Amino acid sequence: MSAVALTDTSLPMTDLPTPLLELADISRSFPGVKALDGVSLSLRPGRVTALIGENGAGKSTLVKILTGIYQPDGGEIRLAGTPVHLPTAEAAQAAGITAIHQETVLFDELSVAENIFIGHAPRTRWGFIDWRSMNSRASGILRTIEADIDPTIRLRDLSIAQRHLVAIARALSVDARIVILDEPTAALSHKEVEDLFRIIDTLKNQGKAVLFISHKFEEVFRIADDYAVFRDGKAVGAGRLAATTQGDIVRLMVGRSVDQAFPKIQVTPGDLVLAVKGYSHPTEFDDINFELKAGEILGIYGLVGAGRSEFCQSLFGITDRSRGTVYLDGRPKWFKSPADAIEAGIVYVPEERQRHGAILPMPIFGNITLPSLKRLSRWGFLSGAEEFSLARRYAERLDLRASSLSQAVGTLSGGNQQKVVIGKWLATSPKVIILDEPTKGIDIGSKAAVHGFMSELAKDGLAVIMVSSEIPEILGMADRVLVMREGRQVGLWRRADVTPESLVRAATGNLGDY
Amino acid sequence: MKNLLARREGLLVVALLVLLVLIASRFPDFLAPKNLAGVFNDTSILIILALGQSAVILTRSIDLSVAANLAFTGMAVAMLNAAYPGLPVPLLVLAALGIGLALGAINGLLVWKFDIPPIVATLGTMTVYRGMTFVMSGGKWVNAHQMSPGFLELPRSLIAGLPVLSWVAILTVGLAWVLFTRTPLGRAFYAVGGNPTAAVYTGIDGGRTRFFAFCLSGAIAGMAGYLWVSRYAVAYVDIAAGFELDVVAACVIGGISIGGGIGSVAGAVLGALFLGTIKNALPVVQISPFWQMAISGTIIICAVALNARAEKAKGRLILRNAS
Amino acid sequence: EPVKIALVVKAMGIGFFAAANKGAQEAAKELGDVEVIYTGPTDTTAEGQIQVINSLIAQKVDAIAISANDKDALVPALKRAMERGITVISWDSGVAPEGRSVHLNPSSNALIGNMCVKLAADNLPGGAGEVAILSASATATNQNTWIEEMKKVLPKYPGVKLVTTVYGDDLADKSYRETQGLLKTYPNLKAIIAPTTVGMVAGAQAVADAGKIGQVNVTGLGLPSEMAGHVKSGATKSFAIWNPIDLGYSATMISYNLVKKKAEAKPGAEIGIGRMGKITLDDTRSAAMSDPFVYNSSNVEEFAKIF
Amino acid sequence: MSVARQIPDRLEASSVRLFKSWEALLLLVALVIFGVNSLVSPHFLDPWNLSDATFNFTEKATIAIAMAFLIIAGEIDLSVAAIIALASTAMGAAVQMGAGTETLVLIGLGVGLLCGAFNGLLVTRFQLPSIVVTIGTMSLFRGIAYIVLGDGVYKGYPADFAFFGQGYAWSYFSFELTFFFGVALIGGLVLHTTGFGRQVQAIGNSPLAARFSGVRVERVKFILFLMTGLAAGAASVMLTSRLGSTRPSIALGWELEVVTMAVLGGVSILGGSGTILGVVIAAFVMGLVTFGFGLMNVPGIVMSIFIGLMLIGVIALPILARRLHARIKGAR
Ligand SMILES: Nc1ncnc2c1ncn2[C@@H]1O[C@H](COP(=O)(O)OP(=O)(O)OP(=O)(O)O)[C@@H](O)[C@H]1O
Ligand SMILES: Nc1ncnc2c1ncn2[C@@H]1O[C@H](COP(=O)(O)OP(=O)(O)OP(=O)(O)O)[C@@H](O)[C@H]1O
Ligand SMILES: [Mg+2]
Ligand SMILES: [Mg+2]
Repeated sequence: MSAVALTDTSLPMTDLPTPLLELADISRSFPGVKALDGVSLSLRPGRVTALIGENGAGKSTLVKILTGIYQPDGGEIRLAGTPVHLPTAEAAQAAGITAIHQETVLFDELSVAENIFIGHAPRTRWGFIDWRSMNSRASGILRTIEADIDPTIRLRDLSIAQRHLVAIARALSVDARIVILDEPTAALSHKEVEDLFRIIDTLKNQGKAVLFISHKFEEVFRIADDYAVFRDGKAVGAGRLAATTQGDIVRLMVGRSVDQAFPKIQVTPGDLVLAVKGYSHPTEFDDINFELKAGEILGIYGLVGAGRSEFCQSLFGITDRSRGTVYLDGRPKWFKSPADAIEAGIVYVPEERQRHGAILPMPIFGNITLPSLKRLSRWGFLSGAEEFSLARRYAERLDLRASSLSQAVGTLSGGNQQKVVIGKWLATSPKVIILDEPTKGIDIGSKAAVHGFMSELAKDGLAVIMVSSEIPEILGMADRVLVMREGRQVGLWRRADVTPESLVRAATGNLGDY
Repeated sequence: MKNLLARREGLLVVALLVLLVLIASRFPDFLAPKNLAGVFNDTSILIILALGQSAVILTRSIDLSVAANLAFTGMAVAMLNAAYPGLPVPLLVLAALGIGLALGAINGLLVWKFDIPPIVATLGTMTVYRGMTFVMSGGKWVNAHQMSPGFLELPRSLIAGLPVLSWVAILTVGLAWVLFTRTPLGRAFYAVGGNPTAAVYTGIDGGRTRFFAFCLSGAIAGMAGYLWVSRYAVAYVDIAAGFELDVVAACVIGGISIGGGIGSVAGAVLGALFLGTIKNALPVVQISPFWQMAISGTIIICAVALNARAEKAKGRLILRNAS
Repeated sequence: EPVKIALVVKAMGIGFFAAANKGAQEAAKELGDVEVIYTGPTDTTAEGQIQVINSLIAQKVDAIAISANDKDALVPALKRAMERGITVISWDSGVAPEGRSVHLNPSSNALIGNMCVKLAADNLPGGAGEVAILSASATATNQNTWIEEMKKVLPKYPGVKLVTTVYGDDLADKSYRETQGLLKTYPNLKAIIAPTTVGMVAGAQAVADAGKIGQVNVTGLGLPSEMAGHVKSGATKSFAIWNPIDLGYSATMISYNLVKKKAEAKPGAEIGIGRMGKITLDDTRSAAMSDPFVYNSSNVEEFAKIF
Repeated sequence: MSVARQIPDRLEASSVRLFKSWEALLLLVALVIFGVNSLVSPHFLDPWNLSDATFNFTEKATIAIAMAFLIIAGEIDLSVAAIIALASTAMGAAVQMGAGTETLVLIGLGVGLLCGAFNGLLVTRFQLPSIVVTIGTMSLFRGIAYIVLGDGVYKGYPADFAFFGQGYAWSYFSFELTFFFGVALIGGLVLHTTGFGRQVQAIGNSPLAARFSGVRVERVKFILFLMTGLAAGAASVMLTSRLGSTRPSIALGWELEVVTMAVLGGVSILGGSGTILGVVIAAFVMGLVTFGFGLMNVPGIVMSIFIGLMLIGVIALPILARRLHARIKGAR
């Protein structure tokens, strides 16, 4: 481990620098929810504060208040002791606050340089945008974060990881005193996370105050100095990380202790369900082969951008393949659309929950019954009672937290949205379920629930494919592991035969980078 | 050449050239510089309006009220001119800009402050503005002899061999280019249309940006109102009826994506020129008037299909060594 | 109870029809017990006129006098009006005989056709040259009839060489463009006949803008108030029109007489039209009001003040 | 907290939801207009007059029902009026060849279907934005009608063909009105109580997520374009029958009125939500307004000002009310 992760236990609390930014008694409500309920928080110069909390605890809402996107209903924000008012994103920027937001906030059609500078582009003497200096300054910033990206190309031509680098560059383009990172590592690979931590370290050494939001405890303990925990919109604890343990924080977060061991149940695999032979796509992936039995969990590991999602989506009928065959229960199948795949018994829990997984404005029951409508209707007509009873069955089985079955899915927290998506598929009684990064951006409590659930599904005889970028999750849940690199299958091992190191080596194709 | 064709604008230039060659094969004089200048002059108003409309479309909106705005403003300045022939023409041009701007601002406010979807808001104001034109004029025409000579002369007077009307179009193109590429507002049009949520996070107020786009489109429509009325030397309620669809079509042919965030000034101008050339050429090459409508429909469909192909994502190409 | 006569026009906001309304009001005043309802759709569509007709039927007007946007499409609606006891006549632009009792042509179609060609021929330098027709929409009944008539009389004018007919759809910009097209395609064009005001106005403007005043004469049918400027500029030497005031006046008179049963709508019948004298119905129960009147620089200013 | 609780189906009783709904607001507007009209004009309450008045909107409203589906699915069809023209031209041509009434109706509906299929193909197969595609086909379809018919006219429709646009199904109920009610009833049932309807709503809210949930998005959209084409074909049969003749300029500008009707009926132009009941009420509101103004001989263009204002007003009103409500609550 590098030196960054060492925390300074020698410093007593009183010796800490005075806070650069203080939040006092901040509240913010949305129709039906109190997202923030009188929270207080301090950020100190030269220190990284980790903000921890379950999905929907109000973390991102706080970020949006600090960056001028939302206005607080009450409370005070003090910058270096003086109260400030942040009515717009511009005002926040002017006050020296910058953020990498949880959602992508980039523009596909604009150039990289413009993505970095939009809103505060350098101007010429006449007030026009100075493209030349914008491009050169963008190159400069990209160089400092060792990103090899041409600032003049359009963003849509970049990979997901490169986009994240652009988002980071954007945050750095503002001369800020306070840097906020809202789940910045969710889509990054190990190496990129390391790079990011190096940057955070530099920021810290420059005396900036950093707010770091993550659901991943290893990261929090590695990079952060202080912590603050939110629960249901309230600040329930804060202090120095050196003086606490992971278990304490989890208890603060969820109000109880969570058994974090992966609840993998040993299952004797049943019959062969799925066989994939020489499955290829002209540009995205090539020659994927594996077999899967009922009750088995196949983990697919790889770096972000390795093409795992592309492969799974193709298997689900979203995109074409060019060669290869899929056998389901021994018979060759070819799915032209997800509807075909679902009919055959293959379902897919997508990685991008909000975009692909759930229809956010529609109610819970409508989402859950959507793939089962044919089964629910007589003469084409739906029965409301049956719809609700089906939805209720899965909502209860998954312990869904909602005020009613007619609540719009978009108003649920991330973990509960994921439960709706899984429930929707279980209602179709599938044979194979593909879960693409099922716990990405999900808090520790919900994560354990999803894992518990996956085990149960396997026990019930489903064949499970789980795509994950988290090694502990792969090692904790999968029976076998398939590793992909740059669209190709580099290996397929039993769990007993792999170690974290061997997985990383296979995924990166290089030795000793971990 | 390959590079040229890869860009939408390049494709359009080629299409325009092919079109000109086709026309010339039946009517060689069409390519005479004087005639081409005439076609450009004729298309000027469409070009101007297409530029205003593209600002709006870039922000993922649409302004269906431009033609009604044009009619109202045109009628208003014509009536002013008829009633007070002494008013200096520049003042009337300013008035046209101002009235157009005000009508555009109403659209903008409806969209900004009331969150009414642009297509609905401008569908509503389209009928309202046109109706107001009727109410204001009482259904009466303003005719050539009621207009002052200065009022009628301005767009036709020649500067360096080109009529002022053409110069206005050229100037508008230049200003629009500077606005779209060199100013924060112009870039905000792209940002708001490209990704509205992201725009909010970068400190761009989507509503206000749309408002300005509508103001721009309105002011331009107002100016076009004056130009139209003085060009054709008559003002009545129905002028330019249905022209809004031509304007939108010009933008679409020019590759301004109806989904917002994509497009260029050059594209809008070329789209307008393409449409304008066809409208001008059809009577000249003596295609039966009954064929004109079907031909322009086919061209719009083809243009959309071509643009969509150009826009299609290339895929991610994870397999680096696959071509 | 005054007699309610609805004067239904092609569309509101057209100077010609506003003038006709003036005449109708004049007739109403003269008759005393008449209420004239001046109405019409927003744009020149048959569907719009049917909507208007429906509301007139509902109001139980006594007579409908209509200038039709479509000769045939209005027939069912007007038939229904007649079934409900409403007197229906058409004027200016006619309705097929089964949809009305009487049709009042502003002038005889033959006379109008002849007049249009004559106006062009009279001003042809040397009495010979190319002539084109700029019509309104291709579906306008009266336009097409007149164009037919023009073609019939052509042999009488050997100097007139008709080259083409184009359609400006009664839109200023389209008519302007079509005129430009004509000027380009036929460099030797000497005259343009536009039997519609919008066409003539836009055509004259296009000729003026092309710098061809004196070379190409734009003539046809139009209102003095709308044409005065172009006569002054010289783009139009002369043009013709019947008096729309008289037309509205006569239509009202005919309707009144039919409602009051002072006249009968059958072939050969005579109907009095007040100060305009009387008309005689032909086999299709139509009649012509009067000859078109020619306007030129000597009289246009004076009439421009009236209509 | 961890005790399993029963999640209720809904929070608000259906009566409360109904009361707060858009349809309630519209119905109120319709009643007010009805009341004002009957006060202002003595001719308004005559049943025959009211029956006549429905001819002003039934054809458009029939299309508006189908259009509502399309808009809810996030698409639009601006070519409907042109489809009417083309279908009518085809029927006219068939009459010249001596076709009988049944054949004519089949041809009208068939051409509508074909046009709808053409739109649907362009939109779903080639992934083109429907608003532009149908601006194009709007010119194309009507253009073909002009090519075929030019300045001519088709007439001489068989006598019994007149029934569709001029006949009465039962007492005051014209065939057109009855047909419209039938279409609305079926449309309402399909949209609100069938799986297909649910899929349409899902597509409108998020086409991507709907596809990932196993909805055959392209197929559903294609069917909707077919339906809209078919409705336009039916409207063409009725309008042609009512006019008894065909010219290429028939039904000019109707597309915007049809869209206005749907939007006024509470169909979200952004897709995802809307009800058939709303569209039906909106059709009556527009019909009553035009008829009422017509009785007072208000020029049509002034009516259109009113409709335009109503369109903006009815959409802005709930937003204004919500703001006002929030302000009052904030002040307390
Ligand atoms: N614009 C909004 N409208 C309505 N409710 C909202 C809105 N934004 C947030 N909420 C609600 O406020 C609460 C807090 O949300 P927030 O996004 O701050 O959570 P979070 O802590 O960032 O969660 P996560 O870890 O999933 O990112 C949630 O219940 C959320 O549903
Ligand atoms: N450059 C890009 N342009 C467009 N979409 C992208 C791009 N990169 C990733 N995506 C999409 O974002 C999603 C997640 O991206 P990611 O890179 O994680 O996917 P992947 O490479 O297919 O699979 P994985 O990361 O799971 O191995 C995928 O659905 C992918 O289609
Ligand atoms: Mg968050
Ligand atoms: Mg992925």
